Amino acid sequence: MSEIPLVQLLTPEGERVTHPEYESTLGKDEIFGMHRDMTIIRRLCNEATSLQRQGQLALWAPLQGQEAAQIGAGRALQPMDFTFPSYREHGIAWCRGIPPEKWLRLFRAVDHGGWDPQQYRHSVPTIVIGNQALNAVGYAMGVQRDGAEEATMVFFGDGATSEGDVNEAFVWAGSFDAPIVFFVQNNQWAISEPTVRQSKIPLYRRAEGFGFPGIRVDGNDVLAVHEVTKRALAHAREGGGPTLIEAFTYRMGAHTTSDDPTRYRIDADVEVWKHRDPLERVKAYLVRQHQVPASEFDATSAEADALAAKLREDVLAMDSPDPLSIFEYAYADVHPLIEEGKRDMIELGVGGGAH
Amino acid sequence: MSEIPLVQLLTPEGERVTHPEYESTLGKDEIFGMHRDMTIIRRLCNEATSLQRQGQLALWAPLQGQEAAQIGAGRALQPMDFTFPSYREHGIAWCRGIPPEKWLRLFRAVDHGGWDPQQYRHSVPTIVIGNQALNAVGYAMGVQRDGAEEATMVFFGDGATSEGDVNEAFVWAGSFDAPIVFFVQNNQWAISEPTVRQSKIPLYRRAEGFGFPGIRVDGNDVLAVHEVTKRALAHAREGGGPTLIEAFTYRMGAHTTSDDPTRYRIDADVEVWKHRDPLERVKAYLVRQHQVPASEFDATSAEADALAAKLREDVLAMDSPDPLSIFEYAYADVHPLIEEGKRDMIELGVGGGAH
Amino acid sequence: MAQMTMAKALNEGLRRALEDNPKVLLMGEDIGKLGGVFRVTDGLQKDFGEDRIIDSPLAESGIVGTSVGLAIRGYRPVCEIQFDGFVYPAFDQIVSQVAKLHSRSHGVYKMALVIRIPFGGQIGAIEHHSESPEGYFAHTAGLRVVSPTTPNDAYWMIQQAITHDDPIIFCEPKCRYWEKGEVDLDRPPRGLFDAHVAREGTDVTVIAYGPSVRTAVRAAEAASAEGRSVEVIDARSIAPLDFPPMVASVQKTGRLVVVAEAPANASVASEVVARLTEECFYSLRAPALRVTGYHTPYPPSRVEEEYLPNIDRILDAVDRVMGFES
Amino acid sequence: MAQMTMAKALNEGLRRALEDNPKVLLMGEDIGKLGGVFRVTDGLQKDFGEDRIIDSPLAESGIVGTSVGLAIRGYRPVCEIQFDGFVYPAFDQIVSQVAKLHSRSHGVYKMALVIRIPFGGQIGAIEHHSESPEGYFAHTAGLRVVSPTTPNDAYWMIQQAITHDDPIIFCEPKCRYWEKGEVDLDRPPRGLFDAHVAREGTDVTVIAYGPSVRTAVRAAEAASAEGRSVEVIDARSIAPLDFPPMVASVQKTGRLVVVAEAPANASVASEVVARLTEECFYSLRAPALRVTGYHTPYPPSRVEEEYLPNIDRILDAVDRVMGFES
Ligand SMILES: Cc1ncc(C[n+]2csc(CCOP(=O)(O)OP(=O)(O)O)c2C)c(N)n1
Ligand SMILES: Cc1ncc(C[n+]2csc(CCOP(=O)(O)OP(=O)(O)O)c2C)c(N)n1
Ligand SMILES: [Mg+2]
Ligand SMILES: [Mg+2]
Repeated sequence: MSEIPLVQLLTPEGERVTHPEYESTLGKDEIFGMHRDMTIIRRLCNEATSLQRQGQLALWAPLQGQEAAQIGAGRALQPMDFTFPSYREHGIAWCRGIPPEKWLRLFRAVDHGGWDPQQYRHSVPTIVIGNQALNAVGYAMGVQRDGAEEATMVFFGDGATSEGDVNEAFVWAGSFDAPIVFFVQNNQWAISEPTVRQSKIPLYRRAEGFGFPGIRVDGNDVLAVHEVTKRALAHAREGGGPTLIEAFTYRMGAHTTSDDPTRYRIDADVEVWKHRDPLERVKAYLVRQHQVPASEFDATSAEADALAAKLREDVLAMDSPDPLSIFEYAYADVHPLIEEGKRDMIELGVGGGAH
Repeated sequence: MSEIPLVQLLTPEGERVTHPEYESTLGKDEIFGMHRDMTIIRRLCNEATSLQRQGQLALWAPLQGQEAAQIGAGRALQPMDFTFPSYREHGIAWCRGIPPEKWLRLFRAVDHGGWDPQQYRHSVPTIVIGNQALNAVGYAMGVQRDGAEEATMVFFGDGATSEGDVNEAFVWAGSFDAPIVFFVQNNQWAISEPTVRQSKIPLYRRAEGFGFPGIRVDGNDVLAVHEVTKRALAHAREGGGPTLIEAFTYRMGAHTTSDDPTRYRIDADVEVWKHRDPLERVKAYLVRQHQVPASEFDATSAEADALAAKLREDVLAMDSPDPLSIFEYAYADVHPLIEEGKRDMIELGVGGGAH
Repeated sequence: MAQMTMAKALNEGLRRALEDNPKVLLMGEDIGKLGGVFRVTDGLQKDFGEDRIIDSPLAESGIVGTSVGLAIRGYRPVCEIQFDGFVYPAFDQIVSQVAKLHSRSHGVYKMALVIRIPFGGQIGAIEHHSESPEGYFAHTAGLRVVSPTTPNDAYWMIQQAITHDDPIIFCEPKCRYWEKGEVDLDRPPRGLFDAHVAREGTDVTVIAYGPSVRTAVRAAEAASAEGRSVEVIDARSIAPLDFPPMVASVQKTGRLVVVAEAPANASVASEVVARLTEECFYSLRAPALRVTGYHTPYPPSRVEEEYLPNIDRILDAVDRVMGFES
Repeated sequence: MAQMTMAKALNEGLRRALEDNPKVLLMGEDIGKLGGVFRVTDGLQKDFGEDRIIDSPLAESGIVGTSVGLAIRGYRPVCEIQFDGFVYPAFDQIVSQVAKLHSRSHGVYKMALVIRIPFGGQIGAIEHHSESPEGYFAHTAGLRVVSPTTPNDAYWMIQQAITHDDPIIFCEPKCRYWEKGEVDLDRPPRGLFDAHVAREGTDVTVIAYGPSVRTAVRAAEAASAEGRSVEVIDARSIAPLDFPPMVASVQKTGRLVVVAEAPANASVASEVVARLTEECFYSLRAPALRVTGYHTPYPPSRVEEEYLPNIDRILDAVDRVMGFES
């Protein structure tokens, strides 16, 4: 990590450092707000993990360790921007204003999406690794054709950089100067595989070969992520073309609740990264630099707990869909096989009410 | 072309120039031999074009302009190396010792392949752009596992660099240090699309982002192509990993005999490249530097003419396959639908003899 | 009324769609200055500009994948895949995104995109230029698949497909691109998903689509010389299939032959047989037969005539279903 | 004889194949230290090394595409696709190279590779983890498709597939990975491409494969309580289908129901119906029916039970074919 250039504005110890090209533009309140965001999404994520353990979710993909990457990026977005997530971007969903229980609909297996992507300007999650990258570039090409000053941002992991689709997205973005920001959270792992299996050189350098800039940022430093993302988004909106941001971070937990990381990584590594916790460093900074009192952090925790309790309640109240609903959006227009399926199901006495 | 670093040892005027890293290792006879190769493949290519015009071939993909790229590379191969072509690598096929009439079987639509790929250590042609790149990397991984000192070389065009498969091949090659040379003939066009549609920056730079070296060579300079390829192949054989070579050249003719280049490019551009003809410069060099007499060039031309006449004869004698042959290699083992198909065809009175 | 080739009819249909709706755009390889390798988009870039007629990088997943994004943004992209054999790199985008995003987004996203694919054989091409991939798409819930077989159908169906809100795989029988026919510029002949009786008959029903319709009609003509009255139905819509007119025909003739270039196994032809034997169980007087490409990779085109359902093979099947009870 | 789960049986079968032939190697995502997300390759990397149990970059076209090259070099790669819904990025390599290279090279290249795909539903998963892609491969000439449904079959079929010289899509019904059964470590029960009567009966023939076999057998048990004797055939080989025992069964029962999780349209189920109605034209006493997933994208798994062919739906179809003539 040391020899490779990386934008950092806040050390793991919470000290503000300078960078020749990036300066933090944030005041105390905004930074406190980001700490609050991070606290809340971590708390909600933990709640989701325990809901899964209790059999209330089919699966959960925890974001622990990646809070700074997501909040730093998410808070750099402007309302008109449009975002394309994969399945782990709960922090982005939070920043886009999507109610937490909606993030969990997918994981409760009652929904493939969970929210109205146009309302929140945040696309439905993509599970097939890399697919959303090309979709996002296409969206950005639409923005370009509309002459709109909007940026598109797409999120994926280090593993995704190996997929043909992601590389084609780079080709397209470069060729058409699409107003897009590729945001790769290099959390060091694609399930059990370390990033080096995907690339022996840092991922941000992939962009060079496609003709647009790539930059690595300390993904556990919310200030740095924020500045780097803000600039890349502005660059896109102003017609400057694409940027690849590599947020260098770490997946502290399991890949998903189905995963067993003890099979492929050692505790010592995880320990190293605990010292780089994205929340601790902002907190230390806020305490030391801005004298934020403990009571304010306590208030945040309480707020997070309340949201978690609400989330639990909402999830427990979440019904399975009506079986007949599967026919609803398969097609936009009438389709004989859909009509037939509906008839069959109704004849079998299935559906028609909540289950 | 001027600001971008490019290895050149022979100017368009046929003057030997030096390069800080590459020196020609070839003596007069070898250079003359390459001129002979280039003369022959150009002549054979023209014969194929006229055969197509006369309705004897379904299609032809001319290589005119790319002779130096192919002969320079092809003559750098050693017998144990294995090569994966696309559809335009007639010059490589020539270097691998494949009889010319076999190259044309595909284009006469009597065959999808045309030669025994193991015998000639040259794979069957690949038409789906980019597919062979991954196959080649896999082959190279096999070489690696065998502990063999062999290089694998794969050929594709500038257009192919946009395909997901080619980029995944770069990922794999980088990740496994595969003993492979990617040889891209940037002939400036993918049918009607100029290279800039695929990439705004030179293609050789694509390799950087995947963690292995890329180099651009003057693809119309047979000496330079030869040296660059020789070194990359040796590098691969010695376990040094992959290299991407971009041979910067020009497709002088149509994409294929079905194409109409006047729709998308202007004569003036073609004229510029005529002055960079890959054959003329070697000839000028051989005459000036090595005092090769006109009679020797005449002998080459006569040889090429004779080979062309033989090719024509062979093509005209080429029968359509027996319809029953379609069942022969669909599967390696017996398959009921193949047996059934054969029975049906025989009952219909089709096949069983040459047509 | 105008006389034109199918390629020209498609060109005119696209032109009209581009004029009618500024959100329509075309994306594909070589569709700009070159006008596509079949000239179907000839002249469109000149008239509608490079932002609407987009020469794409050489990558099919990219063509479809970015079109999905454009559709999300409210555009109505028409993708051109240069040849049938080159659609497979886009398969994941088609199956996982195009076919599913409308449903995944609860109807918020309209996947109003058309994927044009020149398909099928009979043009003496080299490998990968004569494939019949329609079965893969017909099997995929969320997609629709159609195929015009006349210039008039081509002119109208491409426009109907572009205005339709579901994703449509638009399979163009390339062997018929250069054939001329009447085009009615004022009124579409029928709905996009309607089958059509291409030739009336009473003894046997032959159902075909795309490039096989012409062969089926020719076989019917040959059969009539032998005193057999063959009804040919052009399915037009490959998915969903328009069964009612097919059922009516089989109920009338009692005999069914299905013709398609794609290998029969687990195919559209299988579907036609499976469904019609179910719906016409008491009407069928002989087992339904399929005449299709054999179960091998598409062969070198010098033998495609023997590989494909040709007139002889169709007549043989007609003979067999006619002779079954005798 | 040993008692083990299907996942373990596959693991043991792979181990034996790796021991038997040094050219066998495994390639896939997370198959090394993790042992695959289903632990099917558990412990193999430790014993056979990283050169033979290859943790691949995250790209399915890469997994299959490089395996093709390894096969050309004389290796016998076994690819693991992590879940059914992730095979589509490899579709082009499978259809254009894996299926065709043997033929394109006139038999010089052996495409002796196996592509393992955990497939089907019934595990309460999220999207893309319950797909049934077998129909796409069954339709593709040049490929074979098989699916074991018991630990014993799994143990033997994976070995038979690896020693076979054709490319084989090996579909593993993931809902049965954890079910235990007897494995005979000495002798394979039958050939790789042989169908098997999973339960004998006389009134109706139910043909199923993969994850649907268990459901079909349970339905047969339920039917027997109602006095109906249902014969269940486990197709085992999805392509080619082993028709002779199916024909024999339908000739005996006169009634046919085909069960599969994949949507019916242009599917393997269509093929079974099309072929058997042709071959058993005079024996069939009722139209053959298909019970399959509905023609929609695979739904959220909270409703998969209702989406899939469940016991009720199969019984309903059995009732219908039984009641047809009454
Ligand atoms: C095309 C595809 N292949 C495989 C998978 C299975 N899978 C789900 S997540 C994952 C690892 C992804 O790693 P990365 O891109 O680094 O993202 P992260 O999970 O670390 O956020 C894999 C292999 C998938 N979802 N899609
Ligand atoms: C996957 C795929 N898409 C499209 C085509 C049609 N096609 C054949 S050649 C070609 C252009 C290739 O350009 P390039 O890679 O530069 O090679 P060149 O022909 O210039 O040698 C195209 C688009 C194809 N063969 N395969
Ligand atoms: Mg990761
Ligand atoms: Mg080119």
